[in-house]
Amino acid sequence: MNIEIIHIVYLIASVTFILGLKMLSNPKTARRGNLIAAGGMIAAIVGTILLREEPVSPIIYSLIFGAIILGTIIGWLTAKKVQMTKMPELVSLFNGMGGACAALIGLIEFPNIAAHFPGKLGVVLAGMLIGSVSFSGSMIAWAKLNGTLKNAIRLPKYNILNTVILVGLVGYAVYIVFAQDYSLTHLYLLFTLSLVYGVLFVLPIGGADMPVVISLLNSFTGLAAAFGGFLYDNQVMLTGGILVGSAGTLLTLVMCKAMNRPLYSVVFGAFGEAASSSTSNGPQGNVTEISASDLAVQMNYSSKVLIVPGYGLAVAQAQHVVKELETLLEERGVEVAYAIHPVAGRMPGHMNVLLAESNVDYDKLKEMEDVNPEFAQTDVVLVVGANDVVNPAAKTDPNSPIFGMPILEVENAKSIVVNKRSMNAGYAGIQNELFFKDKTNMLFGDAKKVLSELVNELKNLD
Amino acid sequence: MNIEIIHIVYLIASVTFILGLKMLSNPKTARRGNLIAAGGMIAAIVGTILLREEPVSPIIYSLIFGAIILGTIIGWLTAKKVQMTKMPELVSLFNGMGGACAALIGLIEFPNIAAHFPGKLGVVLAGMLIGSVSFSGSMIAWAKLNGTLKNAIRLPKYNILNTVILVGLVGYAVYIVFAQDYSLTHLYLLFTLSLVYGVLFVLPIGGADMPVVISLLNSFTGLAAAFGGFLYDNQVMLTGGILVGSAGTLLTLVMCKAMNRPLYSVVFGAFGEAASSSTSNGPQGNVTEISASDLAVQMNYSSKVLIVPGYGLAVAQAQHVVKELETLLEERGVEVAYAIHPVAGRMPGHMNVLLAESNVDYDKLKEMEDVNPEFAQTDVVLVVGANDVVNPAAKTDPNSPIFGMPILEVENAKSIVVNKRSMNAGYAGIQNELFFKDKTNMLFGDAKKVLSELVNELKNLD
Amino acid sequence: MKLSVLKESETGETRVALVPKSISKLKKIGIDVIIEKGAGEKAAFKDEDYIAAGGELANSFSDAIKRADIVVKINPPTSEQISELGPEKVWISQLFHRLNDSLIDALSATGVSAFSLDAMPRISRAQSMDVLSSQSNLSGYKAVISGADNLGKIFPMLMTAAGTVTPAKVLIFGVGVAGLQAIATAKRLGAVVEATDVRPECKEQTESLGAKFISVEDDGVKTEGGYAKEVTEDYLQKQKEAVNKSLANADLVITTALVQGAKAPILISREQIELMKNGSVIVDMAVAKGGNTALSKPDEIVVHKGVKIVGVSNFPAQIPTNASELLSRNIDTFLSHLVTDGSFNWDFEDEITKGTLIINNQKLSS
Amino acid sequence: MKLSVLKESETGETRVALVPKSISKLKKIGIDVIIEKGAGEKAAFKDEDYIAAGGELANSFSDAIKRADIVVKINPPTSEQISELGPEKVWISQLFHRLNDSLIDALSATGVSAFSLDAMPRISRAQSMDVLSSQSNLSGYKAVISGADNLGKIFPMLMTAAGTVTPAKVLIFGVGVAGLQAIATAKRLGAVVEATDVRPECKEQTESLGAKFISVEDDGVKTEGGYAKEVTEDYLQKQKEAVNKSLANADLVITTALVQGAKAPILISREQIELMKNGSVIVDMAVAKGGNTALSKPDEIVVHKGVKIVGVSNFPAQIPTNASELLSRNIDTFLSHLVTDGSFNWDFEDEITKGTLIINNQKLSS
Amino acid sequence: MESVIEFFTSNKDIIFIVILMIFVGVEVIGNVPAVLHTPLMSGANAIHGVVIIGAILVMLDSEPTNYLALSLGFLAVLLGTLNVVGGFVVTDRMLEMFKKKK
Amino acid sequence: MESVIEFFTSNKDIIFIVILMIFVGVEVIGNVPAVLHTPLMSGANAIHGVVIIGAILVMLDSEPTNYLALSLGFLAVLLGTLNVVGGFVVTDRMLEMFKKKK
Ligand SMILES: NC(=O)c1ccc[n+]([C@@H]2O[C@H](COP(=O)([O-])OP(=O)(O)OC[C@H]3O[C@@H](n4cnc5c(N)ncnc54)[C@H](OP(=O)(O)O)[C@@H]3O)[C@@H](O)[C@H]2O)c1
Ligand SMILES: NC(=O)c1ccc[n+]([C@@H]2O[C@H](COP(=O)([O-])OP(=O)(O)OC[C@H]3O[C@@H](n4cnc5c(N)ncnc54)[C@H](OP(=O)(O)O)[C@@H]3O)[C@@H](O)[C@H]2O)c1
Ligand SMILES: NC(=O)c1ccc[n+]([C@@H]2O[C@H](COP(=O)([O-])OP(=O)(O)OC[C@H]3O[C@@H](n4cnc5c(N)ncnc54)[C@H](O)[C@@H]3O)[C@@H](O)[C@H]2O)c1
Ligand SMILES: NC(=O)c1ccc[n+]([C@@H]2O[C@H](COP(=O)([O-])OP(=O)(O)OC[C@H]3O[C@@H](n4cnc5c(N)ncnc54)[C@H](O)[C@@H]3O)[C@@H](O)[C@H]2O)c1
Repeated sequence: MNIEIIHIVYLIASVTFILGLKMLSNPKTARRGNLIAAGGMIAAIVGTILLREEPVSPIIYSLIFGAIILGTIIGWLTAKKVQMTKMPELVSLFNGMGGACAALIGLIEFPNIAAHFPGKLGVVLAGMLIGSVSFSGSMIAWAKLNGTLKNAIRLPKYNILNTVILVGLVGYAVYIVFAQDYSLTHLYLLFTLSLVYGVLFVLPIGGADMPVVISLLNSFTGLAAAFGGFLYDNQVMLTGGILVGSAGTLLTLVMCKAMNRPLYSVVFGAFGEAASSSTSNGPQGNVTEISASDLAVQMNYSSKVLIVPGYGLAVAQAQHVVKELETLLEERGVEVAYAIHPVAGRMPGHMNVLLAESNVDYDKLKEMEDVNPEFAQTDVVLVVGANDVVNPAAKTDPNSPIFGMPILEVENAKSIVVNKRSMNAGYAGIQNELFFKDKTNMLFGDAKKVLSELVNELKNLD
Repeated sequence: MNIEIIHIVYLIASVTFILGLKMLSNPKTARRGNLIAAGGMIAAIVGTILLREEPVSPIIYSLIFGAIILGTIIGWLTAKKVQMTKMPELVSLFNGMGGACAALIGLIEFPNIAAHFPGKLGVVLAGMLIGSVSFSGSMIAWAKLNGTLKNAIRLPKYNILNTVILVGLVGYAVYIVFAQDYSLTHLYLLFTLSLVYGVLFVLPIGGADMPVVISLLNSFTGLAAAFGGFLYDNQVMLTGGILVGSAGTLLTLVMCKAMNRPLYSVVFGAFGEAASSSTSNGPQGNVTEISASDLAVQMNYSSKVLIVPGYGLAVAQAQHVVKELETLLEERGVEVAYAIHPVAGRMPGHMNVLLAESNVDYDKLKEMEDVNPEFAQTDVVLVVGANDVVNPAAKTDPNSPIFGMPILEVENAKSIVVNKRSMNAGYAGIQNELFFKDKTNMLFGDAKKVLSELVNELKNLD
Repeated sequence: MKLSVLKESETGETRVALVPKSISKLKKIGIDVIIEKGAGEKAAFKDEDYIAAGGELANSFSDAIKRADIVVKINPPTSEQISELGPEKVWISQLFHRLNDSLIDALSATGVSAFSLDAMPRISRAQSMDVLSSQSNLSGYKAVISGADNLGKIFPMLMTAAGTVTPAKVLIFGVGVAGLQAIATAKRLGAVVEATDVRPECKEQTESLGAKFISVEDDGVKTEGGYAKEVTEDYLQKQKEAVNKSLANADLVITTALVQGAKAPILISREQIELMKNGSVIVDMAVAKGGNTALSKPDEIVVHKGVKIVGVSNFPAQIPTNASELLSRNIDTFLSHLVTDGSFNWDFEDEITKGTLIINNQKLSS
Repeated sequence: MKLSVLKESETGETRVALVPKSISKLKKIGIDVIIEKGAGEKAAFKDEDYIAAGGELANSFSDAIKRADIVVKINPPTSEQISELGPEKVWISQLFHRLNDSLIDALSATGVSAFSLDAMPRISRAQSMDVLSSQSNLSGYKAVISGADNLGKIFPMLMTAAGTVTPAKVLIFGVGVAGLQAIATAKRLGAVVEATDVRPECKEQTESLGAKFISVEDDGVKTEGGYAKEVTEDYLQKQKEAVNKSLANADLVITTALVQGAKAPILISREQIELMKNGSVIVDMAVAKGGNTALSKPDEIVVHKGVKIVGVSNFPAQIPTNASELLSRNIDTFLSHLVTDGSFNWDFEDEITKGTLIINNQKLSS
Repeated sequence: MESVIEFFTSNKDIIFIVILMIFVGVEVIGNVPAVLHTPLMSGANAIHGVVIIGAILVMLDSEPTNYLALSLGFLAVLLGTLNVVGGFVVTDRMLEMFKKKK
Repeated sequence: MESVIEFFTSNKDIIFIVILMIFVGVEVIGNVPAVLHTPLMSGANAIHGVVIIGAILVMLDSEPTNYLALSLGFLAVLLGTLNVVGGFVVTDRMLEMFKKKK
């Protein structure tokens, strides 16, 4: 009887996973979706333990509960305490835990299965192998994001090496299954090899590509869980694992696409070559990019947005789309205004001419002196094709050709997004340290094109 | 062995159905999707016949092939010969055929199942019942679209009547199953009742709502097929049926939403009340509406589009979005120009002022005399908030206040779409027979709002 | 059939009734065109252009009139011109017949038949022959340019290193053809524009050009012809209250209000002018019909307490090229209505013919 | 520390160097302002306005100069004014010192220290004190308005019942500050605008305003200061070829080309003018520096074969209110640079001070 | 209750498949533009013609002498074929108009 | 070949479920905006923590005396719990920023 009810529980849990993922792909429902999936997970775990028909020794029960309670406390605290910026590495860490769990299951079950159900041996090994790779790979990814491991370490000809190891790994596992040679030595050797492969797989990859790698390892772990489900004929593990495996793979592809990097370069470790291209001749370090869709969400959930137009707005003839952006944001209850620098553009009043053409209300145009104190209360400043007029060098660098010119003090805003086509300089021909600030994100591309995308993403948000 | 291969065939067929439906929901892949699903269907049918292990009498084989060949010829010819405008009724007809097929299976199998697998009796009855309703309902829908049945026929209190019959129908089936009373009389009575219900279900519904009804009946037939799959433990029937059942239901909901009618009014037969609201005080008959997304596809696949702006464009201040539309269409290789009537708007040059503001190229503005001969080669004319300047009464009705005024001869175009907010008259205060022409579709709504939707739909097209 | 185009004789007039482009159009309906020498000179149409287009020259107005069946001009005939006219001839020009009894009497006396272009009925079909409409439109544009030229400020808002220039505030009285074009032009140049009119439908029209409408709480009604009727004292009082605030802020005021067959209404009194800012400008487009302000004088710039009141009675004459082109098109379309294959073809039931034919001494064919 | 504002004495000048708004700003840095009576009258700033803002009046220029430590004016001093000056006083105005040796000598002789506003270096920091920039900007706008007022056509395209009015074609020579504003203004009014310049970066700037750039196949180079240098004969020849077609089609031509420290280049020869259409107009903004056309005369309208050549030497004076406001802001910012807490504070290493101080007879504090 | 659970357990895979199929059905057409409503309906209509498999099975399993079953079965196969063939062909025709003109 | 077909037949429902699940996985996140990439990855990460069920089953099935299995199992449950709990909680925190400010 219990054993039958557990199937219903599993079914429900599987459905919550599907719904959860679905809701997670929409900003409006994402949070609820996560909770729903979590609810399903709790039901599945509790059901597995409680709906057991055979008697179980109390020692085992207490061990299980002990492990769960301990895990819950540690997991909860770590997750709650971590800083916002450290979250990706935490995800990698947790992913590694899942992989390790799968690997351990394989290690434990191997002798058992070898003895009783040799037909499922392949399944056990596959789960263990993938789990181990995912574990060790995630650990390396974590260490990289963490800063413990700083550089991409590349053995000579690492591409060939990795492929050889992978082929060997799979061949070895197939050999074990078909040769029916169930010695534990083989098992441990395979385990070790898998761990090594995981390490070698991630080591050569640059830090900027870690999110893609984590997503890939994530879908590996899903696959490992699915093998577990196959092993125990357990539907919730099977469906949960496959779901993550397929969704994770798609997500990896989507992320690759967003980064303009084909998947094969991910799989074959040809990572990181282009990773440092975002810095230009300017010496000041790295810039962070933001995508139009991320910016759309950020703006949608802001209370106050200031737009700083510059000469690039004129070059791109983006005045109409900037007006559309304003209208959309205002419809969503966001306060929008324009901060006009007196010398923005190439003629006095250049911005006025443009914005009047697209019927921007005169009241929305703020003069520099009036708007400077407002930046501190601004959630997002969107700099559209302006450069010199927001260059802090005007205040800080006496050798700069623009030294002494008053500027728009956008750095005081909570977040700054700069749209321009490249890292090229503006009229004064100097680099702008604003672009390299932590709070600043770059939105590269022609203003008209990129703002149209932004407008579209905003429209898609509801 | 064969019996095992057939499972693979079925699996592949199911996957083609899924892929087919997916591709059918994108204009670019739709046609290929249909063919893929058709391929899967052929494989499933051929497999079912050929991969049979038990010997089958040649008579039966010849009957089967005969039926298939006959059906193919009739089906093919009908589908190929029918006029474009008659397609919806044909879909309804074919849907009815599917329902009848399911009903017949039920009729044949009932005694057999009753004798051998009473546990599946509910499944047989459900399939037959739903199939019959779908069959008779589709026939009525067909007759209505066909024109054979002209008006919505409503028995008094038909709502209550229908609900009573439905409840009776289900109750009766449940009774048969639980009472284990397997007399054929019950079967035939149930069959007849189902047919009657199907008729009564569709009869009260007005012609304008038929597409929704057909979609609903379509998902019914899917359900009937799924019950068949359950009956024979046949995966392709099951999955194909469920797929159509769920996709069909969603489609019905989506169509309801597009028509602004809630689903309950569909289910409870409260159809057609609002159906004739599209005609106004003007006496000239019915207008056809078009949705922004239909128009987007139509424009996307046109070679030449002319836009006729009028006073409504000015009122809505839609000049910027009309320019955006132009740009998008031109990017897609559509030739776009504006046909400017000398008195469009409320002041001489009103349209020029507006379109100059949104930077429309002067070369794209065509004078009336130059553009009138061009309409015949135009695929779509989009009239935006113009009325009097395209009113044929100026040429045909000597009593009209605008008689004698030259107009833009949009009627010569292949297709005309008129955007305005309502059926209200323009400056001259007279109704416009253009709106009632067969070639004319109305796109109701504020020009700025509706054109923004159109632009969005266009962007979503690739 | 011969048609003569006379040179305008009024001071300040620069337009010509027919431009070379119309000659070929008239040829098609059987009309040959004779041009009084130098008629188009001020509008940048040379005598050679007319000849090249197929016209003939006449050395004087009397020569031109003598040789013609139809005589066209923009302004009413001078007494010398009247003396040359006679029966069998057809005269076409603006006549303003309701305000000009003596002129009509003199003309009638010659036995000529005369059409008045300004009497064109305001029906859709006649829109292409309506000279008031085509000229008002240009005037609306020109009034703004002229206002901008007279104003010590610029129109657009400019935020510059030397401070922000605030946009000019423009207030427009009367949202007819001229008023609408004035709104459009002022908006284009970047001004903040407000407008007011007695006819309530003007609100939507004003807003359709992106400007603000000042509604007067009262119901102004329009006559059938599209012209406004005279409004009550009470209305004028309410209008004053509604606009005074805008008036005090305005940099440029343009008045266009006309009432059919009556003197233009006084919309801005001396006290109201005194409310206005030092340096502000009023352009009175109604000055030829008495003016919309208490102080305007035709073709003069009156300065009162720092406010310039510019009265221009003939704006179209300041853009003679375009104005003549449109007029010429109006007139040739009108002629196409009256003449078929070189002979007259008048339908006295027809609203256009009936409305414009002020003096009828003509038999039905020439 | 006292500052006097003199009334401008040049004919046609209507601006004033300081507007009432600046008085309080100057008070903050320890400067009290004295105004020569009626100095702001023509720019719509009344004496009362100055008093209300905290200024004092002086009855004559000699009175004003006598009472002041600093004297400001827009135009160079007249000889009467020079005779009132003396050591310990500081003079601020435009001096055009490179073209005006005798003036500089006369001034130097008085022992005065003098700053020339037109010598402001073109660096970012000085943009808010740059009178050439602020005045050119307004001139660019006004040149278009003036051109539109002189043209027999309207700017925008209008499709009307009386036919289509084609848009005016405007051609602009020199895409500096004035040229850009002219492009913007003409575009706003609906004209089809083309422009040309020696500096290649002007192409992008022109296009950023929606107009078309005519490139000359040659490489014009700019000097460091943002000014164009004199170009070769060869270049001028190529430029002629590139623009002649546009010139023949143009309705309005606006020329703004200047070369630093030299006579303005002749860009349109007599033959080229003869290419132009009857009725077209040229507005020459460089006429004060010799003019960009072969025929322009300062403050005259020359008509040559149907082409009007309008030479205006002082456009800003036609929009005195705005022009004075911007000038005043330029000057008060400049003063803030020179004066702290009521005493001079000159840094001779500073580019701005160094660049503008033409005659230095002053000790470092007053 | 008992029997429901029993039914569930013995059909758990089928039930799972049904539920997943419902998800797939809904998700797969989730973004259909309005212009494709009719072709999509028509395509789905052709797919449920898969019911013809049932009719074929009926016939294959029938006694060659059970004339009633055979004739009803014949009819069922015929109708099913109409649904399938007609459905796919009509859909294809509807979709012809999506060919780009040039 | 034979054995593949055999494997297929005996597991046909499971295979079907796997295939459908792949479809569902792909379709369900098909329209995810880029801003949700990381939270979605994190949420999916938590879901594959379902592997903990396997670890629990291992322990439930173990002999109370098989210390190696028990201790490895304990570790496995612990790690699995970390994956699940940490995963969901961290996802939730990431999603906090999607709350509308007002
Ligand atoms: N206002 C005046 O009167 C005047 C007159 C003369 C000089 N200036 C000077 O001009 C400067 C004005 O400052 P500003 O911030 O407005 O301009 P800016 O400093 O010249 O910067 C403009 C930026 O816009 C970007 N851009 C160009 N085309 C773009 C496009 N299509 N889409 C997106 N971005 C584009 C460029 O970067 P990418 O190339 O990377 O895209 C460039 O860095 C000041 O230095 C001022 O002194 C002003
Ligand atoms: N050009 C001139 O100089 C001039 C001057 C005076 C009079 N007129 C007269 O004005 C007329 C001009 O013809 P027309 O075709 O331009 O205009 P119209 O005949 O007045 O028709 C305009 C149409 O636009 C629709 N509309 C209004 N607001 C809208 C919005 N926000 N969104 C979408 N549609 C909107 C209205 O229908 P709904 O209410 O149903 O939306 C109306 O039927 C002629 O009769 C002409 O004689 C012209
Ligand atoms: N054929 C046609 O259909 C046609 C042709 C031309 C004009 N019209 C229409 O006729 C109407 C009037 O055109 P118009 O420009 O020749 O008019 P107009 O020149 O006679 O008057 C100008 C404007 O002044 C307004 N006015 C009068 N008294 C006023 C007062 N006391 N206060 C404020 N405003 C006052 C009038 O309402 C009008 O809008 C317009 O709506 C125009 O569109 C129609
Ligand atoms: N502080 C600053 O950064 C600052 C201030 C003002 C101006 N500027 C820049 O300096 C540049 C020049 O400004 P300006 O308006 O004072 O210049 P200007 O008045 O000296 O000259 C006007 C224009 O004429 C052009 N010209 C000269 N000879 C020509 C010829 N033969 N043919 C065609 N064109 C010719 C010049 O290139 C210039 O663009 C502009 O780019 C402006 O943006 C910078």
